[in-house]
Amino acid sequence: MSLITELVILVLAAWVGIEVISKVPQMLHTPLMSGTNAIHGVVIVGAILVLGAAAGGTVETICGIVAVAFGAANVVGGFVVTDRMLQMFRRRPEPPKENQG
Amino acid sequence: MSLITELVILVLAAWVGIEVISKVPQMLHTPLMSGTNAIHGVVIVGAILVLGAAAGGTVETICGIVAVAFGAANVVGGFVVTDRMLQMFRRRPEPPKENQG
Amino acid sequence: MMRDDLIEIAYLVAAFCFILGLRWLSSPRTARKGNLVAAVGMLIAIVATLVDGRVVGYTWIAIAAFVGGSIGALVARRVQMTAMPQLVALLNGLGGGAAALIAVSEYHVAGAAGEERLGAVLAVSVMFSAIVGSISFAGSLVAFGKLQELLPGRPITWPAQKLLNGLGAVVVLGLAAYASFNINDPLLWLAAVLALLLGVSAVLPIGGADMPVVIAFLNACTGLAAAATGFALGNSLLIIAGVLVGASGTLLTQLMSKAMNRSVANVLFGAFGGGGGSSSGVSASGEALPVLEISASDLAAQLVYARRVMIVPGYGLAVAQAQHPVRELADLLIERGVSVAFAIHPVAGRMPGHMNVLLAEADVPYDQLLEMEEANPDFPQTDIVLVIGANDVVNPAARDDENSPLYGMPILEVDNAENVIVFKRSMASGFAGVENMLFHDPKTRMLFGDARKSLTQLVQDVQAV
Amino acid sequence: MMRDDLIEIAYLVAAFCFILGLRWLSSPRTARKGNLVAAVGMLIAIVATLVDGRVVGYTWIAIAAFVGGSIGALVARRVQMTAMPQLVALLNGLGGGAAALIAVSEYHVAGAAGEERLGAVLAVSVMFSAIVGSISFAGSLVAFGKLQELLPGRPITWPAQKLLNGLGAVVVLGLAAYASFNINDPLLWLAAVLALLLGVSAVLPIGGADMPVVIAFLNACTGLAAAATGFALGNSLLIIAGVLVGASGTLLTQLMSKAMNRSVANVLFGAFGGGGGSSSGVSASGEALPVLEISASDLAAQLVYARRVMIVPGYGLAVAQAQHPVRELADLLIERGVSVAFAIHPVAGRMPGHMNVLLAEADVPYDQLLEMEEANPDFPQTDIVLVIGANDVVNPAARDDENSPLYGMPILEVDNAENVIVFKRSMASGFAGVENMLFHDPKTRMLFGDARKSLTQLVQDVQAV
Ligand SMILES: NC(=O)c1ccc[n+]([C@@H]2O[C@H](COP(=O)([O-])OP(=O)(O)OC[C@H]3O[C@@H](n4cnc5c(N)ncnc54)[C@H](OP(=O)(O)O)[C@@H]3O)[C@@H](O)[C@H]2O)c1
Ligand SMILES: NC(=O)c1ccc[n+]([C@@H]2O[C@H](COP(=O)([O-])OP(=O)(O)OC[C@H]3O[C@@H](n4cnc5c(N)ncnc54)[C@H](OP(=O)(O)O)[C@@H]3O)[C@@H](O)[C@H]2O)c1
Repeated sequence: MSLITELVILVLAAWVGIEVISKVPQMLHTPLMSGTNAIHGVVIVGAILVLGAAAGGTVETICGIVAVAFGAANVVGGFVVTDRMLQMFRRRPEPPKENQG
Repeated sequence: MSLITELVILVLAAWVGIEVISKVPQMLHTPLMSGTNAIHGVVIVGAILVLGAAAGGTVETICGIVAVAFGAANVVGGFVVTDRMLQMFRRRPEPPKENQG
Repeated sequence: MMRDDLIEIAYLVAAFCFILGLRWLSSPRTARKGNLVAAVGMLIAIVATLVDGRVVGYTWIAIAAFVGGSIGALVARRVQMTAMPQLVALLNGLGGGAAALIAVSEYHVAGAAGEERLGAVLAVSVMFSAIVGSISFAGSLVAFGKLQELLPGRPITWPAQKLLNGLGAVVVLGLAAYASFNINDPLLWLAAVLALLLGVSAVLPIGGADMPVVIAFLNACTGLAAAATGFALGNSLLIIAGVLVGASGTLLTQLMSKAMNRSVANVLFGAFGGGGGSSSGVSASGEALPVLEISASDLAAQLVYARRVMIVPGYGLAVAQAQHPVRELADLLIERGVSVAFAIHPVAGRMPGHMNVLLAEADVPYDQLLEMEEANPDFPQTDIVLVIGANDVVNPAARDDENSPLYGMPILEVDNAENVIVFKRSMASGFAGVENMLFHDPKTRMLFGDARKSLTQLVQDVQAV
Repeated sequence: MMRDDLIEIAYLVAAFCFILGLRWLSSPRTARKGNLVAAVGMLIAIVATLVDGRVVGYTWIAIAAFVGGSIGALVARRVQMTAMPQLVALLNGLGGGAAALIAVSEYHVAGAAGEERLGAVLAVSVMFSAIVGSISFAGSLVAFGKLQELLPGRPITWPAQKLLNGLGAVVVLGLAAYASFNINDPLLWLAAVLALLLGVSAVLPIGGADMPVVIAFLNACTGLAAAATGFALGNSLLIIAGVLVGASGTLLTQLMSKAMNRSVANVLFGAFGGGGGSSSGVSASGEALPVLEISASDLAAQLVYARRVMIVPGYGLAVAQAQHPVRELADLLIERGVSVAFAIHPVAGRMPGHMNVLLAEADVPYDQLLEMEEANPDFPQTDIVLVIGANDVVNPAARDDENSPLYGMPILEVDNAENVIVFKRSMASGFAGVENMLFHDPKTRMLFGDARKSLTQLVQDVQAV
């Protein structure tokens, strides 16, 4: 993949990101933050490549172990806590009783 | 560029397209149609490559000439007519005289 | 190497310009700038391609581009705003044709290079863009012909039509598959010619007033054909631009079908409706229902004493080219202190947003135009609604009559207003061929005659009051 | 070849899942499903990476992932909703650290392979992700410390701070540039350690209540570091995911700064404000202004006879963990026929949308929550506003006093209501350290004390009425 192709992907992804994220309502900004937090845990993919390919080198092994652990904590923690928050968001159970209009 | 990279670009571009175009108000749907029309005239790029590289082959030369002409008409016509339409869209000149509220 | 990188960067910038241009179309304030940005992007892309190392001869390019560009510019400057659907159809066809021609010559080049079969990606993309491009070319030209009234607007049908079209499609696909494995120019030409015929025979059975949907659909097709060309040439700009157009065409096709309360399949394969607004006229029931008329001078007197007037323009206003007199009427009434607004139904006119362009041409400021959702709550407070050349979009059967083909289509609920005046030439039905009970409503008065003539008369009468 | 293609396709699917997941976050109805889709995307990406031919040893991966994942899950399940900012800071730091470590080992691998200098793309991406990742790691940990009150919340400053930080940044950049041309592990380690120090010394001078902005900013940084890792590894999934996070962090940073009426630069470099709501308290003017109090029992009597009550929760409510009693109060009042709604300011609480999470935790249905724009027109028809642990977001100086540092910040205009009751512990000022004239307004009554205690008392009193 050439650098410029990577830049094309970067620009398109940034645009999609801005459009999609500007649609998230204020109400959900905390889950948005923890959710995107989980998504950047995708560096675990890089960490796995580093650690898995480490041909015994100490530097790569140590860096890789820590990076995989960090990444895993980031991913799991992020998605779990976001889910915990989102499951609490509920509509009013019964049809509206006109208590706010 | 590998096929899968091209697919990545395709998916991202489609997503951007849907997000961006669903923001265009009904009022501007005719210019939207003529404007996107002009944009698909970008095939002229392919047409130029075909015609410019034609090493004398009759098929490529004829196809290329017609394709470039078609593409050019598509591009120029599309952008010009869209501009003509859009320049007509104006707000009320003076501050509102309460004639519609 | 260095040059190729710069070209790639130019393509990236061009893609960015296209997206930004479309993004700026989201408001009439920035829309013109958006179109300009997209045009600049196109210029960048073309210049970048011209300096590509593979391009060696410039003479033919210059001649072809000059001829094509001039014709495009000329037509675009001359065309009437009411003829916009035709023009869009024409331009769309050209793009589809160009995509198909590129595919044909890519195929030829592969054959000339001594290859016996195409690789999988090349095969799919070349065949897609050859076939879909050809269909789009031929279909768009037929749509152009219908809208320009070179061809009859009514659905042209013949026996076993769908079966024949289906067979044709199978043959084309089979040919394309075979041609991918056995490179041989005449095979692909045959497939392309058959695809052209298929385009013609797919669009002929569709009624004239459905052409806008067909055009939006073919617009999406051309976009996807351009994207396929991008796959064939390994060019990311063509992929991005093509897909953007594909998305736009798809969304517009869906939107129009939804506003007409029909499925996309029903529009494209339904052989529905007449030549657009001038058909049938036979009352479904046959009963003689009361019809009350009003004269222009009586209406003029009523109008100047009204507090709030709403104008509902429709297809007939566009046909009659009555946008200028209607604007004059609105100005006159506003001068006299009447509150005037326009209510625009999403499928009023001949293509989506067309009514807005026509009114903008007549200098109606766009903040005087209400969309359906804004206008409907206003009708109960409206004294007089002027329904000018609109019919289906105000037909209460869409709301009340479960058996009507219009049932479920959202309408402008003009019958909630105090008085309704309908401008049309006869009691003929609209595009959907359905009787309109609004015309027999006790609060409705008909003002028969060509909309342009009636409005010109009305303007004079208002001035005289 | 075949396997690599499948892996690439899996990455594409994962990227699609991430985008779709974020898209579904646009409504609370689909948000949970969206988070799940994103998580599935992550799983797909991880599995695809595990089957990558370059991955040979699994033992360490399994151990590290198990340990990290368990800790992550444990913390995420245990954490209090009020501690969400800390958790997000911590997780963010981990991501940044991982990105930096990957960069460091990529650099080492290049050196071990005998290369003397990095190619341009690799140099920029490795250095970017090493430095930015390190800054994000250290900065996030400091933010965590401040929020968890392991570190003092007030701005920690020292002489020539900005100068020293600036110098540090120059040194780090210089080292990174040099290290790109002369591969030598200790050089990069030095640069990374300096970047860690820079992260610490950049965040220490920022006040505790500004930490959410810092976290959003560092979130964007981690995202971009991940994207840089993607460039280094030639992995499009990392680029896409990283950029998505970068976009989100950037938008949230801007949004918060705007809601606080300050520039992003002012927040990040301003050393502004106190430890978050518990500072100063000295009246700017020094005059003794009138303050009227109310008792819980009097308020209870008033509340049950009110027609419409609006509750404005703020930072203090979150600190006092008073979300459950406030919900109980609302339910009791609704039972008695009072109309109750919550008005949520965009920066109420400790991070954007935090108030909504806290109220959702206490089972307040989200359709009872009004955003600022919806709530403001309602205050004139409101009998009683309960301002609970909120201060700056209801300070009328933002609207009236051009000299106030808050001037121009959009506020909840509670002073338009009939009666205002303010729940707080003292006359201390809020985060911005500005006196609030609302507390001296003749229509305002103060209910002093910890919000949780006051509300529990109030609930009892309402039950007793
Ligand atoms: N806009 C789009 O995107 C789009 C796309 C596809 C289909 N359509 C369809 O087109 C229709 C549009 O609805 P509509 O209410 O605007 O139009 P309509 O229902 O087709 O009715 C138009 C009316 O205008 C009258 N008319 C025609 N020429 C006239 C003239 N010169 N002066 C005065 N009146 C004239 C006709 O009656 P007389 O013959 O009695 O004068 C006719 O009843 C809908 O059925 C819609 O589904 C629209
Ligand atoms: N949400 C965000 O994203 C975000 C991000 C960054 C900065 N900020 C800033 O944070 C501030 C938020 O405004 P705000 O009105 O919510 O809060 P605020 O202005 O900081 O005021 C909070 C008030 O709560 C009171 N309080 C504290 N603990 C309490 C307790 N246990 N019981 C009762 N009251 C208590 C405090 O007064 P006492 O000490 O007298 O009790 C204080 O006046 C704004 O200035 C905003 O710019 C918010």
